[in-house]
Amino acid sequence: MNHSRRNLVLNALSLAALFSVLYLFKRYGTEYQVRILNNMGIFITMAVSYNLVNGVCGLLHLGPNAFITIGAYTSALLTMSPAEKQMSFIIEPLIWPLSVVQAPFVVSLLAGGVTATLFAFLISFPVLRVRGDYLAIVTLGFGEVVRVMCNALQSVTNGPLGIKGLTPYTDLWWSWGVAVFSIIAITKLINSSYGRAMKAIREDEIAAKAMGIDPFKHLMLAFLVSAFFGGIAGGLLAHLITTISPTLFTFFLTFNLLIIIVVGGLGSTTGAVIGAVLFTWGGEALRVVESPMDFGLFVIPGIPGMRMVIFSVILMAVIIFARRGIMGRNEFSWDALFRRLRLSGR
Amino acid sequence: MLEIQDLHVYYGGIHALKGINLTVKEGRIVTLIGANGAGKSTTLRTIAGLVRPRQGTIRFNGADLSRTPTYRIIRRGIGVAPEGRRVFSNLTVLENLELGAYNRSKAEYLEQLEWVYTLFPRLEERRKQLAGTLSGGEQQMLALGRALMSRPKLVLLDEPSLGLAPLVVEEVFNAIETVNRQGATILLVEQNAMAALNVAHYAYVLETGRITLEGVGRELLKDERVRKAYLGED
Amino acid sequence: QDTVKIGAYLPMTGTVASYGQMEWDGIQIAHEMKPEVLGKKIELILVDTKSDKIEAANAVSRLVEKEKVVGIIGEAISGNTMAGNPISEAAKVPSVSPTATNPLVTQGKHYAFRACFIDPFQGEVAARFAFNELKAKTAAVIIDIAQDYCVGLGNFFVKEFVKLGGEILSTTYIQTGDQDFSAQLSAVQSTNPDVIYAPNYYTENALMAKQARDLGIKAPILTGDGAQVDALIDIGGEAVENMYFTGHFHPEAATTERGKEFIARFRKKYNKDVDAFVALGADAYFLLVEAIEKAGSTEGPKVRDALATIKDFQGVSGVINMGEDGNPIKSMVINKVEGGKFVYVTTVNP
Amino acid sequence: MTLTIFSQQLINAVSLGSLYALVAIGYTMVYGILRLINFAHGDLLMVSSYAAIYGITIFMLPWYVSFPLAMVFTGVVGILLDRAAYKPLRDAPRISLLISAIGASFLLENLALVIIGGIPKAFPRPDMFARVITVLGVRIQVLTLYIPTLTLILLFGLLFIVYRTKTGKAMRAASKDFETTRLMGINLDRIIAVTFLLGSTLAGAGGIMWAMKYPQVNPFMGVIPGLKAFIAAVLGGIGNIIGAVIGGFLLGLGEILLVALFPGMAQFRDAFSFVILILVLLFRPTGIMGEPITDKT
Amino acid sequence: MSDFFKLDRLVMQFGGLTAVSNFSIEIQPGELVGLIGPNGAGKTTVFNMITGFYAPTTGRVIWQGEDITGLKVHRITAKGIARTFQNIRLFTDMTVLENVMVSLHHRLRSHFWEAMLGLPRYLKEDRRMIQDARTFLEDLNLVHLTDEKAGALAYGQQRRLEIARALATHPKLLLLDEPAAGMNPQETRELAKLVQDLRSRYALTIFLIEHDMKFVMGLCERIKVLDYGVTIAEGTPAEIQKNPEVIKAYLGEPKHA
Ligand SMILES: Nc1ncnc2c1ncn2[C@@H]1O[C@H](COP(=O)(O)OP(=O)(O)OP(=O)(O)O)[C@@H](O)[C@H]1O
Ligand SMILES: Nc1ncnc2c1ncn2[C@@H]1O[C@H](COP(=O)(O)OP(=O)(O)OP(=O)(O)O)[C@@H](O)[C@H]1O
Ligand SMILES: [Mg+2]
Ligand SMILES: [Mg+2]
Repeated sequence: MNHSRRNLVLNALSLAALFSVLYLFKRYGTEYQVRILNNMGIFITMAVSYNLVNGVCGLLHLGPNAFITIGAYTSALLTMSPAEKQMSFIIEPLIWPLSVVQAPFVVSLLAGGVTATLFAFLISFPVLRVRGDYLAIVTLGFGEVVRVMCNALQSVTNGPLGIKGLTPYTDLWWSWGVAVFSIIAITKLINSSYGRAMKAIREDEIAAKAMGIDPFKHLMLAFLVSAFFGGIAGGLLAHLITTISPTLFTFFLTFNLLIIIVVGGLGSTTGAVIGAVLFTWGGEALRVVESPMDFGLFVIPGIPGMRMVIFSVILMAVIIFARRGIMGRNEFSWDALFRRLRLSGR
Repeated sequence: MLEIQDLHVYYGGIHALKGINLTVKEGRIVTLIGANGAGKSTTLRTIAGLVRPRQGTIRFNGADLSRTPTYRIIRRGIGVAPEGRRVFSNLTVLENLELGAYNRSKAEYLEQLEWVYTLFPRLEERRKQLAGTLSGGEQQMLALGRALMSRPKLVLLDEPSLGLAPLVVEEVFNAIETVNRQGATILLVEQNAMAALNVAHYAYVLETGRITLEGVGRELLKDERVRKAYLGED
Repeated sequence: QDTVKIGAYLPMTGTVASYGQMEWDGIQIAHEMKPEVLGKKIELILVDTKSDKIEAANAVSRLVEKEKVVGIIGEAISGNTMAGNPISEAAKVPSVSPTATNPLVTQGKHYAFRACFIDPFQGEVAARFAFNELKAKTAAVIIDIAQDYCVGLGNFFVKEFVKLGGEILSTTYIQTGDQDFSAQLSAVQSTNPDVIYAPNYYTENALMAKQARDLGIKAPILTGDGAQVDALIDIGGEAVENMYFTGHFHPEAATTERGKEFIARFRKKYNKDVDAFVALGADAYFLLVEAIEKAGSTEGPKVRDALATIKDFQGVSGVINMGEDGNPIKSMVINKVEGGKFVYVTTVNP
Repeated sequence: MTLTIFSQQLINAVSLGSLYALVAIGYTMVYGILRLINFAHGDLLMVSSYAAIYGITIFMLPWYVSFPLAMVFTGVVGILLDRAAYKPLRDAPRISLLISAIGASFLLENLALVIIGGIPKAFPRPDMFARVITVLGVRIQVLTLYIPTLTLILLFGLLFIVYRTKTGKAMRAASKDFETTRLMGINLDRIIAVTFLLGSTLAGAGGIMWAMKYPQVNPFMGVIPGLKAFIAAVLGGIGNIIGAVIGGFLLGLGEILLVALFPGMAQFRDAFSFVILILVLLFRPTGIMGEPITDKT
Repeated sequence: MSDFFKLDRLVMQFGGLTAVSNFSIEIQPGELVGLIGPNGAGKTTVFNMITGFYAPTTGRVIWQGEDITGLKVHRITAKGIARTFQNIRLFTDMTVLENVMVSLHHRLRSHFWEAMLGLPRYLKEDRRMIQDARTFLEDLNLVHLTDEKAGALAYGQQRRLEIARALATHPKLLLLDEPAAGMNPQETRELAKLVQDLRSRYALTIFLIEHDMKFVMGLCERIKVLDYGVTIAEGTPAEIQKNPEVIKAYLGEPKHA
């Protein structure tokens, strides 16, 4: 009992520590550092929600980019002023209700999440009829369909010209606030009876059915929750970069998220967080390999593109070395930490 | 023929076999009995090279197997019917049997096939059916038949009677004796201690990774401890 | 400080890596030609964007905050430039994009400039050329729906062509990365247009021209500067003969001294002709350096003012006057392919 | 639409469909046996195309030498890929293998990007394949006749290997259960190496045909074919080689006919291939030729 | 005639193969009935039809007066029919306790958002679920393994866990598919006792498949024998043991060591 009390206090303390660090960065950090931290927060939200479907339910879902896209567009179209919209839509004007509405950022984020959820609901019927790689390709397909639609429906999305001039509402409080909230909410869900049902489906769907669990209902639940947070993350991303267009949301984004959660440890929320942090920070840190290196006596000229070569090699090495990712299916817990400390203390 | 000395096997941190010594003489049926989780399957898996021992040697006709890859071990003349049947569900019964004779010539294959069919007529009946749709018992027969297809010198059987109808259990044990009489040596892991001890020339009792008892099959049947622990008598 | 840092953020990897690589080639030659400004050495810093918006934003942020550059070149693609612009804008660092043609890129921005035409201008000129010079009364349009550049040119072409009294027989679409256009072309063929307007990048256009040839389509193909690349002739071979381009210059007869020197140096180093990406990459560099020189300072606002008022700038791609909103005003050259070479057809003044 | 135009479109469809089918059989072969979504398969097309180009331009080989050599080279690259990226993960979860495949794909693309550069190269298509013949007003490039023929030959060859030879049976056994396959005395690593050799050589053939039809080679040229092959393989039923061919043809047909019948809808072409796929899977959740899942309780 | 549980002329065909033909049976509340027959006779198939995994080609499943033929698997479970599997199907990467708790989930009343936000009603239910699950583990003598991963258990323990998990769905009818397979005689005897015990404690009706004749004959009140999908005998253990047809098809000549 007093363990759980202790854990509660520790959780609160670490949250306080996290937000103090964020405050320090916001106050004294460079825009570059803040930007990377923002990316981190947003990718954490995306990865943690994506992990719910892929890791916890065990579905190979390859279409999170669809939900992120929908969230981003919805949110962006809501926060822009009608005047700005009119200026941007130079080829075909924006259709009516969208052209005049404007909403506060919070509302737009929620709307982004809800729209993504609605879309997820609609596609869950065909998607959840199939399993395995069939599901993978169908979800990949939906991601592509959404991208194609964004190009084609110019009177809603401005097509490939994209939308620009969004107010940069996303700051550290937003990106990390949402990240922390999504981690807490999704962790609670995973650890609840609902989460157990999802894991049971992952382990053995036939047995799960026989134990009275409706796979469709629970997979749909995971799918929708994941879409909701994905949509919100999309809205945050849009208001961080301040411009969006369909090229932002290709399946490379999906691949990146998949890499994050698998390298972190598929099925582990902690792993998803670690993966997202490593990915967003590591991508920038690796830039050194492309800048010319001066060894005093001789200079190695930077080779553009080396970063991606090295990234691929590291990726393969990590996955070969740690087949189940960094965390496996384990989660961070204070109890485990203390056990570890006590053991090594002896 | 098979000689195991001081075998230690670990699964991660779990010490599954804690120094096993075991000998199988040519032409014998040797059985290995023990409670659930004692390490019987682990022993067979280690012989087949599916698990690597941390310590100890496994000699088969003089050669050390403990570092040899599985397929080479099999080619030396060992046939395995694994625990849980593990038939290739996407292949037909016949194709499963063919793979059992992977390293054999066509003629030898046909000859063995004939023989397996006489042992298990049900398999001939179902030869075109996908193995995945066989009933549990049929799959067990297939696994057994498949292990015999390579005309092995030593056959490793992991609970071959599991889930079989009484009549078939009898058939299986008869088949084991027949196979043995025709020259194959057999190492048999069984829960059905009664039947196993009845056919075995020699037996080992395994308890949590250690051999606690060994002796001639029928004699162990009379052993007090065995009767109590494995035959379920008061 | 003994150097002046100029940053470039370009797609050196990812789906549009070839644009970034071509521009970087141009920038490096330009740097060789003019390695100093205000008596200091110019240090070029390249940051890759992986053809991606998030990375583009990170890249500009890095250039501004970490490398402390005084001017920025990039990106090659409008969408990515729009992701980078707001950051340099906020930091008051002027930026010049070589090839971001989407009108939205500089719209409402103070520190954002470009070296290329904007889409409406090119589309309109193409329409006038098709109607007046090629005497086309009917046209078919094939647009790469995934590129803002192509959609922009296509739409403005259609508007102007119809205004002039021409008829658009069909508008059909392709997608970046598509390699098979036979269905679209067969559909176009059935309407038998006088001209095909296909304002797409060279990668798609080379294959399209080949397939059009194979299908027996004879109508001339008219396209934009994004197709005026050596590789187009390499790949398209005979099939691209008689393809018309709205472009910046023609390599055989550069209008400026700087252009002549640049072309010569480029040929010597790479043994091939200068194309639009290369030339515009170089011009973005020259424009920035010229502005710094003119401002006599590397302070952002001063350089910005100098850039905004550049007149009669002798660029590789022609003479540039900076117009409103950071968009250059320069004459357009119509080229065509003849005998496996780009040849000059005519000049259209703004 | 006149009959001539319609026939022309049909020819276009067959031409595209057979190319998809050609790429898909190599894809589905590795896919069916290792259950690995080999994202690097498309990139092997790129490898073989560059190899063929360099064979002709640098080593001055005639095409009939350069092309087979390029295919063999690609086969070897495939084996190396297996050794480096997949073999260490033999008993790892499938998803790790998938990530390794994505890593391998990124690596091949970016290596090509760094070494060769992103600017596309022209593929030296021999004239004999580029010829166009006209039949009743329908223009047919002779290549269009060669590709389906090659596809069918390779299809039957592959079917023979997989269903009639011992190696093929071992491959199919491996697709279900590595451990038990080893217990049959089968050298699993060799079987998998053979699988990769075959699959990659097929990718090599596909790459050369692709490059002859669309003679423009760049580091990312394999992405789209890889994706289409994936769709075709799933459409036909995972691991089913005949299914992959049917899937490939269906995909080509669908894409062309959509544009042919509704030219204004061409912008939805890519989405359309997925719509076909989703519709098929709605009625046949394991693809056209896929066996229903026989998972006994 | 009661409608507690009745199978009415069930037929199951796979392609050309008739795995089960015209299978009928009525079971009264509290009965313990055995189903035996040679391998491939169609026993598991009967279970699969009852629990909704297979939709019978023809015939009906009547449960507590209701026709439940063709309902979804989880619905049937919710109506009070639970089963174990012949090839153990545990959630191997979850703990023993979690395995059992999964079965309690279908009775959960709280919504997912209550769980997500950690609202009191859910927390209360969750605590109760843990307690419930523990009692089932106690009943099956598995408490000492509460936090082990199910996949790391020994075979016999896995079999018992399967039963615990099925019990936790709160069934009235329990279907056991070869519960004693893989157990040694000693363990089998204990299992028989356990089954008796559970039956009275939870007022269960039990229908079981088993090849271990000692187990079946000692436990069941009534036995049904299938061969090639056809019912060849039905009766008390004593009757069955003497039935020549059963001996021929299934038991073999009695032979005792
Ligand atoms: N893959 C594995 N990972 C971890 N532990 C394992 C693994 N396989 C077996 N064990 C453990 O090793 C011990 C011996 O297992 P083994 O399967 O050899 O037992 P057994 O005697 O064959 O039992 P049974 O009669 O149940 O088949 C057991 O405690 C088991 O939990
Ligand atoms: N999904 C299926 N497709 C085709 N045939 C099947 C399928 N399921 C079962 N069968 C066939 O139906 C027959 C009955 O199988 P079932 O599993 O019910 O046997 P069983 O009586 O349980 O045998 P055992 O005692 O060996 O478990 C078998 O011949 C089996 O091959
Ligand atoms: Mg065992
Ligand atoms: Mg059964």
